[in-house]
Amino acid sequence: MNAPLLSVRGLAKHFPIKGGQVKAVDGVSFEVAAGETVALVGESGCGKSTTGRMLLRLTEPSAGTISFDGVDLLGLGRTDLRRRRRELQIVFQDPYSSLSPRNRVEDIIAEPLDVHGLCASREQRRDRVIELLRLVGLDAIHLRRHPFEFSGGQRQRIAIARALAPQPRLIVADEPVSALDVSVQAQVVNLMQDLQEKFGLAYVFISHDLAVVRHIAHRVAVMYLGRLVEMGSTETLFAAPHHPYTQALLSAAPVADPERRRTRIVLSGDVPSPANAPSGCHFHPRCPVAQAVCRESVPELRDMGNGHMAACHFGKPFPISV
Amino acid sequence: MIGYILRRLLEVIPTVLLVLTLVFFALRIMPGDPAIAALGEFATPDAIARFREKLGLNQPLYMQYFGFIAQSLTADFGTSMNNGAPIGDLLGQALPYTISLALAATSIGIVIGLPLGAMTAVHRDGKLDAFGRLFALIGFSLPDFYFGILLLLVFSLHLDWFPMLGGGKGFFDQLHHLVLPAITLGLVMAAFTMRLTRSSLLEVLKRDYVRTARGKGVAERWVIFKHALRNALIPVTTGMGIYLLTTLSGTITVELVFSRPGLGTLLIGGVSARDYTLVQAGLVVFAFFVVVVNLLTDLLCAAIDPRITLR
Amino acid sequence: MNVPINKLTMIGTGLSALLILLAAFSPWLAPLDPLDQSFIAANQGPTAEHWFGTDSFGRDVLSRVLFGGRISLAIGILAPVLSALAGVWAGMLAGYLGGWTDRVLSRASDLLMSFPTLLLGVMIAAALGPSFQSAVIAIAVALFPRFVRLSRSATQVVRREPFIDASIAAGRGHLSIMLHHVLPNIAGPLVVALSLWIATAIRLEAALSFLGLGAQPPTPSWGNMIRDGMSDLVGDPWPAAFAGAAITLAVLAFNMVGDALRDLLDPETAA
Amino acid sequence: GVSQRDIGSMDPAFGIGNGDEFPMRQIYSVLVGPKNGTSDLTFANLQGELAEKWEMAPDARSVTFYLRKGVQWHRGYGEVTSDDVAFTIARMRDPKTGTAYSSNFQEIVSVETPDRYTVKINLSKPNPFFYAFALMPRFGGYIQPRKAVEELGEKFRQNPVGSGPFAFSAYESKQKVILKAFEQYWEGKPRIDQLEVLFLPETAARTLAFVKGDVDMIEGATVPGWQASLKKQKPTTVFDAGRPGGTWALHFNMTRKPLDDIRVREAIARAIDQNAWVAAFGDFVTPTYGVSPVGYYGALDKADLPADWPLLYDPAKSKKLLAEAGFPNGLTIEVFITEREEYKTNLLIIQEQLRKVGIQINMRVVDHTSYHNDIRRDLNTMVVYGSGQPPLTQAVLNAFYKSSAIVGKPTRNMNFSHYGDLAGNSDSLLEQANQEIDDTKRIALLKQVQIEILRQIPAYPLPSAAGSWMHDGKTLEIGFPVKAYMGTFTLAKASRLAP
Amino acid sequence: MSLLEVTDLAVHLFTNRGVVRAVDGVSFSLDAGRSLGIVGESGCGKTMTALSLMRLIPEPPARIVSGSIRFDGEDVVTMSSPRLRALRGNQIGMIYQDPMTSLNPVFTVGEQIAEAVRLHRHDTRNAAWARAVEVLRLVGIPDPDRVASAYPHQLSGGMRQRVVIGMALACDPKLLVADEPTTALDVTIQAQILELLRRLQGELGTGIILITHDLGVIADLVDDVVVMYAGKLVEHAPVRRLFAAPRHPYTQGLLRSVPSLETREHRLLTIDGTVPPAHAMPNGCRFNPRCALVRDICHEQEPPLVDAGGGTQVACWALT
Ligand SMILES: Nc1ncnc2c1ncn2[C@@H]1O[C@H](COP(=O)(O)OP(=O)(O)OP(=O)(O)O)[C@@H](O)[C@H]1O
Ligand SMILES: Nc1ncnc2c1ncn2[C@@H]1O[C@H](COP(=O)(O)OP(=O)(O)OP(=O)(O)O)[C@@H](O)[C@H]1O
Ligand SMILES: [Mg+2]
Ligand SMILES: [Mg+2]
Repeated sequence: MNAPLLSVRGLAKHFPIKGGQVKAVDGVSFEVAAGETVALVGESGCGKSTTGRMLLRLTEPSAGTISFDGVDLLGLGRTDLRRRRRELQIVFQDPYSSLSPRNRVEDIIAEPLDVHGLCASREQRRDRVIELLRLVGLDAIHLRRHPFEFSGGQRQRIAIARALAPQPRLIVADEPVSALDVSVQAQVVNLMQDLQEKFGLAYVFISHDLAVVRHIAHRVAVMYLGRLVEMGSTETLFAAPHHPYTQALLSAAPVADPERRRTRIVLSGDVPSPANAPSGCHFHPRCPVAQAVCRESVPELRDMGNGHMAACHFGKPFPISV
Repeated sequence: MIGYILRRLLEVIPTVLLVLTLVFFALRIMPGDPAIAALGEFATPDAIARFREKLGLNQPLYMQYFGFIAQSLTADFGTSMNNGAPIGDLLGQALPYTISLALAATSIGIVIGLPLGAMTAVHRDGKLDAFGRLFALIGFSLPDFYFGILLLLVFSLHLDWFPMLGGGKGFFDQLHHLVLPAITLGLVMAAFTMRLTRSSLLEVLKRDYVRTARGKGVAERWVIFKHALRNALIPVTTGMGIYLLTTLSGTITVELVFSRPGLGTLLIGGVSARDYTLVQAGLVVFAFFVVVVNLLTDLLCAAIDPRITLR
Repeated sequence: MNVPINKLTMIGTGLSALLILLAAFSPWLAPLDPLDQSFIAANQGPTAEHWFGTDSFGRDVLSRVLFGGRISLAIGILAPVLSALAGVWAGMLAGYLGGWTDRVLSRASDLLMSFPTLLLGVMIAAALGPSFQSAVIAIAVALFPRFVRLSRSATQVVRREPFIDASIAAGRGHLSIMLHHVLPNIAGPLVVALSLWIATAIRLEAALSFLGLGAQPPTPSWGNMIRDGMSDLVGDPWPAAFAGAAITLAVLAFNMVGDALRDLLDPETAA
Repeated sequence: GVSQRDIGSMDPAFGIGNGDEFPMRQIYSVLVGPKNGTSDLTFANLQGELAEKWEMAPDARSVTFYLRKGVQWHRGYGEVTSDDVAFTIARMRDPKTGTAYSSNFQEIVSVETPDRYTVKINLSKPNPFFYAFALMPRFGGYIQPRKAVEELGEKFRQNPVGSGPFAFSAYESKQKVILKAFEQYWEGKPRIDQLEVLFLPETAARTLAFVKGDVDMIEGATVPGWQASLKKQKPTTVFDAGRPGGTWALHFNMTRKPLDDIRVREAIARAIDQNAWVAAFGDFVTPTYGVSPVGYYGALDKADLPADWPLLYDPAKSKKLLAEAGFPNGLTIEVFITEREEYKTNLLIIQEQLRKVGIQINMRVVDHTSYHNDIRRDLNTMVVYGSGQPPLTQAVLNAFYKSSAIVGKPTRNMNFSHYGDLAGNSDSLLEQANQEIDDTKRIALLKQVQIEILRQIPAYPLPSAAGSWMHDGKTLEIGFPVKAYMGTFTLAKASRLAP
Repeated sequence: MSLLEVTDLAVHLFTNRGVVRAVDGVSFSLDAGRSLGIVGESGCGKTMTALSLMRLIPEPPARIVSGSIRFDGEDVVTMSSPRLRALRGNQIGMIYQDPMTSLNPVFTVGEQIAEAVRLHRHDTRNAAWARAVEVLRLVGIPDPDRVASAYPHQLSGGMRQRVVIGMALACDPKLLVADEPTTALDVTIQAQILELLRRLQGELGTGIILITHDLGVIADLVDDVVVMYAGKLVEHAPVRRLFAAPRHPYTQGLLRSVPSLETREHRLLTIDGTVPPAHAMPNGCRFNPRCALVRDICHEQEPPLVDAGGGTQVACWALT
């Protein structure tokens, strides 16, 4: 792949709370090339959304740098930032709440166009919106409708159309399909892939559904309690995860086939809260291979060969048996 | 807990200071002057000047202000500008009447409004519901002073069941005097409580945990009174807390109609006589009430709902 | 929608509209000049000539009730609307921006909240003189903190919705977001509250008039008609009774509209 | 029941409103006063209270009072002596006291107390009516005990000590004053044991309480038809119309346009029909012809009016005058008025009458305190003013038409019309009348002054409303026919009738 | 005799916009110790079916308009309410879809579990509490003594879900109805819960009805599967058979849409179109607008459920 479109270094977000802080994201670094899909996976609350939001500066990072197309995003002033936002868009998890319920589809999709003054006339605006609607598989008859008149999958398409409107180069997709049914989910995933091919879009695809990720991502980054624990190409990661957490996660993901009951690694205990994360390696209290050292020192993200990175003191490849 | 209460009570101070500042300047912006009010229409300019001097009203405004704030902080309310009576005494006489009226009205509001609200919610859209909602609408529409006068006409003038004037002497007599004013305000409160309870309970009855309770085999009565009502009470408590303050304000007209002593009578009289000291002190007391009512509401909510922590 | 709500809605809306129309067209509808005094015909009960009787100045009560509606309804509608205009913005700013803006605005509205409404009225009337304007200001100021609270908390909810973030991401500025996204989405509960508080305001106008603070003679308002009528309630109960009935009717009507609107805006009951 | 919200003070130096007067009259005594139930201030007809005997020097420059012996102060403050009288006069006269009535005492140059029971008051110039200004009930004439005033200081206003038939017993702010019969009252202990004066500012509450019988006596309301209706509800009601009533007038601020034009003033005057008041209030009001109501010493009666009198009702003439003054289509005048019922009612009736000739009065209501404040700052265009003056035309003239009383000047400032500086000046003629010893001449002079003044129409005298009180004839007997205002006599002779 | 026998169940919702036939003629049965999965798209009537088993559907607007639900031979539909109450929480336990909202926020979880125990076993307060603690231990909650006196908001999602499961199990029910018991949970926690259910079934012989739209979970846990589409039962088959040889076009489409963990297709297969709105169902087969095999009769008549061999029953004209 070519030079990275997006490059994130040491990104962190610490939310102050009563009597301390939540280290929602704690030093995350990764890159996304143009036309590439990087998936961010991990359990609920591990900091995926926060990372995604920081990429657009919807949440201000506590530390780190974000460079987009060689420009330091965090150094931009308000107007420059707003202008830059044209190239960076976001699609949210929840198709029901990410569209303003009072607006009509036309206005929703045209919002980025209006804000950036991308349409000279009403006709041009309408034409562009219709074009976008067609692109996501909807029709001009939907222009004057309100979001509630659409199904979840259709709404997600509208959200995608809105994100596409200003012709961005990168879209952060924050769990765009997790609220959808399998059959609808497939439609949206296909659409995203088609668009990528057509426009050379890059995605940061946030999800905790491993099957979907497996399907759509070129590379995968696994997060646990605010930190990256493993990162590599999709093929390698799914075939031979190094980090015990990734291993457990993959094994626990249910497979829709009763013939192939897999040996599951059933972890004990709940995901701890990031407000009082365990010392050392955050995963150690639930880790089946934890040693004393895990409690004390934080494992670095190390290259395990082929550019596959994992953050485990003892990490070794673990082919998922079926 | 005690620490929390103390801390909340300490928070009164900035509020009261703000109220005081506002009132201080508001009063002085008003046209008219305590001297004319106190000395009457025959007062000569000379007498007025003397009077102002005695009360310190001729000092620069900021001097008056700081003197007044300093005095307030030592809880020294001073004497009435109008008639020289110690403000502490005036408030001491008036407060019990206002408090008892507000409490009685609230009790009536709860005793009638809560069960009625619960019943109408349970029998939603039935006859009882229609009746209850109508009651609430009408109760809410009657201007309280007019309603008060009608009560006076019927129950005091014609039937002579209740006295007409004043606040009464001694416990039972005071209670006797309290009935009509309390009903006047209480019925509005009941209407309000009923509406609030009804809508809150309807909301709660839709919740999943009510279904969970039914799914356990809990009898319907207990589903409502144990599982649902307690949850419904949280918004009701908050709403009634706010409404209690409105009721306190409503005591003003009711006190006038029933010629009852109380804070309202005192304050209205104070404003019309430009009795700065009296009005200032009265509003401090009122601000204190507001804080106490808010505090009680919060305490009550915390007692009802374990999710609410007192910090 | 089930029948009782439907009926109530229709009755309420119809009644509100009727009252407003009657008041608006009172100069054409009123049978007599509401200011015309006639001491020979004073303190009469309903007759063929004076359907609602006459007051102590011999003025026609029906005409006064009709004209009184202009003031009472004007205050009742104007004050909450003014208050909403200011309060909603303040509440949106507080709820949207949070932080210091929120703290200052919330404190200020709490402060106003801790003033007894009627006393506020008394003070404003003392400062500006009792009048239509004073009553509007007093009621508007009294309602202001409620609008602030309501719109603030509604805004806080809307602020967390992803579509706001989506709009920020699209590059919209904050004020524009408040206008384009927050306001339309909090409008529902606000409109409901507005209709309820119109009812409250009509009552407050009456209470202020009772204290002698509302619209001033000879202009009739329902509140001051009750007040004036009350001095001779036994001898000539008509002015107060009809004005009282008018208030009750108006409050009832607006309350019904409010109730219905609330049900209508609740997706569970409306659909 | 009185209409006041509260009592200001029970120190006579600071008593003000009508509500204060009633209890104060019961607590304190005057040296001499009008006969029970009357308002006749003629020297010869006075009735002694603390004074047994009194005489005026022929040159009207001094009055001597001989005190009744053995009259006691309440609460054991001893006997009433000439020293107390001298003390009272000194106290009232001293500007440092801050009383509103000190100007009434300025003519006194010295007070002699040759013995314990004799007081001689010397005046700076002849004034045969001096006593009527200074020493009558209601106007600071109550005698106060030196010992109590000095001992109690500030507390005296809340703990008054007098020598009247009822002694102060208790006071509840904004609620009531309780008075108890004074055992040692010089006329003997009153037959009523206890008096409660309730503050009932709400007319409705006051009326209902009276109808129900919770109170025996109330202050009336100035609402048309109210009295008739009360009589219907409670046939045993006795109306105690205090006559002559208060002085009411509509003062024209002659510094303001268009009221600087006498034609406009006359147009207004000619549009007002006093019979409207009579229609509304019945015989409780009486038309007024001069500056003072009929019944006042020196008042003008209808018969005294010249043929071309400009204040007579004549709407056609009124319209003509308006046209002449350049207002053929009428005009609008902005006026503010106090919230008080009696003021508003008067202006309402005037407003309605003026409307008929095309004069629109826009009224703005302000609260009572502001009203008093602002009219004295010359802010109003037309001032409706009513007050309980001593029933003497001189008093009214002094208060409203002397140039020294023009608003803004540091005296009593109730001359709202600026008469004296504008439209004419009658100060010297008035002074002449004030000092005239001969009765007939004095009355002639007074009438002459009034005609001279009113020809310029600085004010339009409004019908005089009788002091309006009522009591329940079934339960209360005052003891004599009441023809005077309630605050001018005591209830020493009153008795409760068996219900 | 089966533990549960649902025959021709129809639940309709009477709303302002018209009647929603949320469940329309569904039949299935379950034997003790067996488990049945119900799958289908969101809104197809799974929850309504589950709730009607205990007559917990929201009335109004919902009403069971026909059919019978025989539990142990007794018909739940016509049962008296005291009898129904004796059944609820005792013989039939229910795990609700959303653990966050199914627990009453103002009572401790111990109280909420003990309530059912006291109601049905007439235990003393202490005995019921002891049972609550025991149940919490059973569902794998560490330190159950402490957790029993905690309020719901003090627990994590996974713990709350376990509390809900514990509540359903407190009286050792013969039938456990689990409505999407793991949708709200992370996969690693989900694995724990599924493990737990499997264990319980083995140990206590409880019959389980598991509702989910996660085919992975179905494949993992149940013996038989019912597929629903728009209120209709379209296919009923043993689990292996269903995955191996789905018969109904909808079932086939559904299975095809699931992305695989192992392989990576270029495109996912989808079912065209969307579920029609609830109050505007097409005539005949409800799937007809989206079906590739549609014929005339599909627009006219509802297909009956017929045996398709291998234990599979299917409702499709194309297959008859
Ligand atoms: N504004 C905030 N204040 C305090 N804590 C926050 C805030 N926003 C997020 N957090 C915490 O930060 C952590 C990470 O949140 P984030 O939303 O990024 O997780 P996530 O991986 O997207 O989870 P999910 O899969 O549930 O969406 C969570 O524990 C969350 O509670
Ligand atoms: N209160 C209600 N009013 C109107 N329609 C309702 C109501 N509750 C449910 N429905 C409708 O009934 C149908 C069946 O709903 P049900 O909850 O059983 O679906 P489900 O299969 O459990 O869906 P999910 O997977 O989303 O939980 C749906 O179409 C739904 O829209
Ligand atoms: Mg997230
Ligand atoms: Mg469901």
